[in-house]
Amino acid sequence: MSTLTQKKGVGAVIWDYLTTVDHKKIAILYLISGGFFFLVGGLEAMLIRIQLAIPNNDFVSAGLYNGILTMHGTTMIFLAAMPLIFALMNAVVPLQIGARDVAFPFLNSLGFWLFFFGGIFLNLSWFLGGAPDAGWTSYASLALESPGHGIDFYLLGLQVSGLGTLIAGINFLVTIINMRAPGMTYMRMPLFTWTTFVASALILFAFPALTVGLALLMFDRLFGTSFFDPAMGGNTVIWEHLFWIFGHPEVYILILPAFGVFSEIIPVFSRKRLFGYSSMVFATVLIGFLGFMVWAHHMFTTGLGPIANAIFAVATMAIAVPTGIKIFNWLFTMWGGTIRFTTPMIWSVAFIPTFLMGGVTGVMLAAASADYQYHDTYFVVAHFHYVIVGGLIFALFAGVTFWWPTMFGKMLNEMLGKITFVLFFTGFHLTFFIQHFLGLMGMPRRVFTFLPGQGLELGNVISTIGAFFMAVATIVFFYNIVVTSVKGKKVGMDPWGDGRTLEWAISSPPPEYNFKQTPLVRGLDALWVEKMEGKKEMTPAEPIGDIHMPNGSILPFIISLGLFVVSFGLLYREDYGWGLPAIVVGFIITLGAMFLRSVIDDHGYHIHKEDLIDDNQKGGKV
Amino acid sequence: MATNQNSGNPNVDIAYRRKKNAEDMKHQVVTFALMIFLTLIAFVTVGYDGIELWFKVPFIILLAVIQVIFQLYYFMHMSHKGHETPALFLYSGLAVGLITVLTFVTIIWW
Amino acid sequence: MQHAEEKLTAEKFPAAPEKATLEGKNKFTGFWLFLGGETVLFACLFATFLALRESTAGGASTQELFEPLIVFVATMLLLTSSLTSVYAMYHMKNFNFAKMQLWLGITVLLGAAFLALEIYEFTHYIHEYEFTITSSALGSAFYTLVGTHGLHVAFGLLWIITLMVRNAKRGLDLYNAPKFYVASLYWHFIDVVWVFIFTVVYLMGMVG
Amino acid sequence: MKKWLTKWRLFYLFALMTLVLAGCGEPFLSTLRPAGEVADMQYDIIMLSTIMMVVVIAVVTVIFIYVVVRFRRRKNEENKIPEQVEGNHKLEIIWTVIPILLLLVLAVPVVSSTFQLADVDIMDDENRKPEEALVVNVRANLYWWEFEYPDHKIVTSQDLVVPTDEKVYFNLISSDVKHSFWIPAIGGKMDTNTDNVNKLWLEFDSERADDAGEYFYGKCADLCGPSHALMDFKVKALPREEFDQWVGEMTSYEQIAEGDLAKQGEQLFEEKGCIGCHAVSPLDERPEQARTAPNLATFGERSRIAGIMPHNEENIRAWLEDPESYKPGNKMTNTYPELNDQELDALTEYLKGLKIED
Ligand code: HEA
Ligand code: HEA
Ligand code: HEC
Ligand code: CUA
Ligand SMILES: [Cu+2]
Repeated sequence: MSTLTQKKGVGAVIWDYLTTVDHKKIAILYLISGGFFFLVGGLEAMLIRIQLAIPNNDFVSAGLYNGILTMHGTTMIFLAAMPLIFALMNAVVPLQIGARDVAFPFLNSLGFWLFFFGGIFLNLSWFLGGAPDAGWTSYASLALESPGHGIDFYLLGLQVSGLGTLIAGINFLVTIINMRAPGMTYMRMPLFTWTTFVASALILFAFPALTVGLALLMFDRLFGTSFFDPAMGGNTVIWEHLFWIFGHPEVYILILPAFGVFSEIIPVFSRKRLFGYSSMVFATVLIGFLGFMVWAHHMFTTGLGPIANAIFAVATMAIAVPTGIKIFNWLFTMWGGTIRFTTPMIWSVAFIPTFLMGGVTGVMLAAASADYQYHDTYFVVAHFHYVIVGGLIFALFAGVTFWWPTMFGKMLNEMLGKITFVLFFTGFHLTFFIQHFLGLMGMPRRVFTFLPGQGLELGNVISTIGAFFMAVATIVFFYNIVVTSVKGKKVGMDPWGDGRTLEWAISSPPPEYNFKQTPLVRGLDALWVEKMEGKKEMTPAEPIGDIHMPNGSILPFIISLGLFVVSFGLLYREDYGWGLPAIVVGFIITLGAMFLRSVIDDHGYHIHKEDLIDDNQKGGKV
Repeated sequence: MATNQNSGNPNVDIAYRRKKNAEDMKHQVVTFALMIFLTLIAFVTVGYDGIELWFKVPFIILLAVIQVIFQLYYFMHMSHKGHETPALFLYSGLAVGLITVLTFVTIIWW
Repeated sequence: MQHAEEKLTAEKFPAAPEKATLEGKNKFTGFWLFLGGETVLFACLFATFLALRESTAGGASTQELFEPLIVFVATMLLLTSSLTSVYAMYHMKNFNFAKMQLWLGITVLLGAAFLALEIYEFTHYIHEYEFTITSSALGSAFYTLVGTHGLHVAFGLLWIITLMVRNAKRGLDLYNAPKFYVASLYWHFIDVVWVFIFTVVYLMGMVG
Repeated sequence: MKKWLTKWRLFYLFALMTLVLAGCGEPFLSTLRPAGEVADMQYDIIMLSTIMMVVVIAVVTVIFIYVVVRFRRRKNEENKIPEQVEGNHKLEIIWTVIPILLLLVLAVPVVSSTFQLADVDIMDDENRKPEEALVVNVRANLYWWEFEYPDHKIVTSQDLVVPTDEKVYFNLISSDVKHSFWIPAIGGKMDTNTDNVNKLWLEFDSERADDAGEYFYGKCADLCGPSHALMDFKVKALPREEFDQWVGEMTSYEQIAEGDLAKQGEQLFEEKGCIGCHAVSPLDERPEQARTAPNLATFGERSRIAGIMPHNEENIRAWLEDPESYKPGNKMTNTYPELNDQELDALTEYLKGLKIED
């Protein structure tokens, strides 16, 4: 096996990706599917904005609107944002810690396929009788009332993909705990690795709550239990708690890696080490920790009582402090630096004021008594798009551009990148700034239309215009990808010139074993340390030797496929005769594949020393 | 690696380790006896009418907590070296779990 | 780090076989983290049960249902199985494969007995009290919590049996030692959960 | 680089201008035009926090602009390696402590108002006098609102009538799925749960009620199904005497259909089964579960039909003919036999006449 990609047939390439356990290829899989779902979610957003452009519009019907709105939120959060984050994590984290691989390559692949099948299952609802329509929060009373199978698609799809997410989280945690290169202490880890670590820990503790919530609601809908049926003693507030115990940490799962991305990009293009590294780490951990204490701020109007509301309000406000620390640290990283405005850097710079605005409206929302006014209005919609789009989506644009060479060995076009930025940034503020006022002026969220004469016309049409800018920007971005793939020039090691961390110490893209010799880390920003001593490369920590590699496997795909089949069976159990057999068959497929996995020994294979040296001469390293 | 406790002389090592393992095992049997004992107390507490309710519930929960600590530290070897990370994550999980339980018994009252 | 496939002798067998290879170490760490997640999962189920424990919807209440004897026997079975699996690990550390298999076998038997008892218990409630998963919110919460635990037991049994059968001929090495170790961790965790189930669900349910 | 900065500033200018153009929203709907004690309290916190946030944004923006302009890489700096600063404890302490202080300033009024807004003890007081503390039971239904005045044993729907300049107390519950009760100009919302009764108080200011026009707009603020967007209600805030008068008229309500057409409509109302769901008297004594449709006793004087359609003959007919096309998913569609033109006329005529005053 050589690292140089030989020309292969399409079938062979597909098979390669179906069976791959290489974190770099899995990153690409995540990127492609996440990117696809981003387009789908974006398309849904456009439909939302078109429908709301003018009062009393009948572009889409009321029921359909609720489906679009639900799928927009669900798709964006679970199927676009998280996988895109995972794409970056997979592509970068093992490299940043100087590892040859992740801890569980097999599980890594399993995590991806579970997410993938879950996402496909969820989206099939569009073609099989209607999408879920109770909002991405799927509050229990409405979800139980909702006819058809939409909600069941939501429940089963998220259950399957959530399992994948959990597995991915554990995998990153163990990778970071056990696989760091010699010298890479915790306090020398790059910030993106740190935020991956904390975000993965949040996944580990938050997703089980979602799992339980989804399971209970599924039992209620499909098997007649009564967790959420007040007539039988059930209680819908249980769902609200379970959902938000998951849901609030979830938003930090989204934003922390984004913080990590910016913490990588800003130092590189300021040519300065991250200001206040240890306080950044501390703030990250603290945000993660506080993230579990504040979920009830989504339930201020549920009627939990003033004591609970006051406690959760104050706890929520506390998160402003560590986040503020981060903001100032970024600013002071640039202070005294020499800033080069490449596309990733422009996104990062623009992120600071944008996210700040979203963050401070978060603190306003945390003021419980005032939240009675904001809650479930467009003010909230404005808040979370400012933090999610202005934080995470900016980070994804920045990170994908920044690490494109790491993933594909080419650079995206800078000019097109800047055009994307200007359009998106303009459109973004146009769309969402005005929504703060729409909310305050009395516009509830999740409305499929609004009536004329309530002073809401102007704001909505402005908002819609802005969305079109974002759509054009997105199209330019994808055009950029196509152009780059076709025409882009191959680049070598450290294409941005000022790389500081280990992913820039190897060729772009790296060979399949990443590091021929595990590097010796001698400080924070390991590559920078070497560069400052006039070296071009890392000092190796070991002599060249055989490299152990895991075998590819189709089993993750099959395990996930089995659960996909089970989901259909559960969904149609009462409608069709094949429902029950499908459940059984699906489980047999899944358990059978798991059984095979556990009885067939898999010791992997070795790449021999000689082949490595060979690679070197062929130019595997630049 | 901290996990490798071999001294280099296999025969010394094995004798030493056997002894140590046997000692561990002895602890574990004692632990087990204590756990059975605690369980018995818990059942008796509940069955015995002379004890006030306000006392029973916290008391049996306390017994359960002690038992679980035994399980974790002896049966699952959390007392051994190299369990810092497992302990950290287990306790974090427990903390999240406890907050959850706490809210569910306080602010869902209707 | 040692090679996983290597044939070993008692002398060469390391002190902590579960962590002697990188794969083993990863399994070990990963599994503990997984247990951290499982803790939250069960905590959520416990919390739900606690919130709904009096929601009988006119049906049977916990006081009427629970019988101390069944719970007591079940508890003893599971606690003992925890000890036997410790014995198995003891023998694993001493590189005594046959004894390890023996104790694992006993663990499996005890676990199976527990499971059988639980199934009996459930059918008993269903037939005697018409207390089912759909009969009230309490029923839903009870069967979901205890049933999830039961599923864990069942899965644990399958897992241990698979390991025993698969490795029967091969004996111990550093490839399968972590697997055995992790399976026994899982088994203990099931026991930990049960300690809370018998306390919070059954005992507290009996006192009301 | 500079270009986008100016662009960025332009935005805010633009956004601010649109804001001024739009004012702060309509006085009958906007939280920025508060018209009662609760809304005032919340408005104050909104303003306090907004000012605070604007200050935070301003400070950060100043630093931001300085940094980005001052430290951009210039032509001759291609090889410049800046000093690698590790951090600065003094600075770090400053930007930890100042936010904490700011948040404390915000937290105090928030906590105190949260408790104030939750003070509904009087509702459970045995000696509560309805003249001093009116209680209204609000029941939210897919997609309509019912308002019951337990002290006066009267029920009305869609239009909430309340006295001004005093605290009014609300019991909130839902009969199907979760909704949320919100009168933006009067005060923040509270969910109507399916499991329990939530309690809330509001106060309606007489002067500002006059400015706002006849009605305040109320909204359902929790996704509840296809017609969630259309689950509006109206609030009429009357001076106490007028309110008492209204109550008097409601309690002595008696409706006689006038004219042949209306009489025929009244008959149809029974024959077609409308009466099975809709009461036409405010003194509806049926239990909640039986009250599956809006009480129509005062239908003739409502401002809207079904909460949304302008109240005129044409629209009444249209609603009766095909409610589904106006409120998708509503619970009236297909529950009664089809009506011909003549029947529609009769029913419309009858419904128009349902009023408390002539
Ligand atoms: C990436 C996602 C993300 C992030 C990072 C945040 C960050 C925050 N969010 Fe947000 N939030 C969401 C995503 C996110 N949120 C979503 C999706 C919803 C809606 C869900 C739904 O209902 O569908 C929501 C809803 C939501 C609500 C509920 C509103 C309601 O429904 O009524 C609240 C209430 O407290 C809240 C608060 C906060 C706070 C305090 C922060 C803080 O973390 C922000 C901290 C940052 C700063 C404050 C800026 C930097 C700080 C300084 C420069 C220091 C100085 C500042 C001060 C002293 C103020 N959010
Ligand atoms: C990661 C999260 C994320 C992201 C990125 C976005 C991005 C966007 N969101 Fe969304 N949004 C949510 C998460 C997100 N949103 C959530 C959680 C909700 C709440 C749901 C609920 O209430 O349950 C919500 C709700 C929500 C609403 C409120 C709906 C309502 O309450 O009724 C609105 C309205 O304006 C909106 C708009 C937008 C817009 C214009 C974008 C834009 O930024 C999108 C930009 C992208 C594009 C424009 C892509 C365009 C692509 C193409 C044009 C190509 C398409 C072609 C093919 C597919 C072939 N979103
Ligand atoms: C199943 C019970 C049901 C029956 C039968 C029924 N309705 Fe309705 N009606 C409703 C409901 C529910 C609404 C509220 C719809 C909404 O706003 O979502 C309503 C609304 C109305 C309204 C508007 C009420 C308002 O306050 O603005 C009128 C008028 C009306 N119905 C008239 C009639 C007439 C006339 C008939 C008989 C021909 C009839 N209804 C039969 C359930 C019913
Ligand atoms: Cu009722 Cu929305
Ligand atoms: Cu939150």
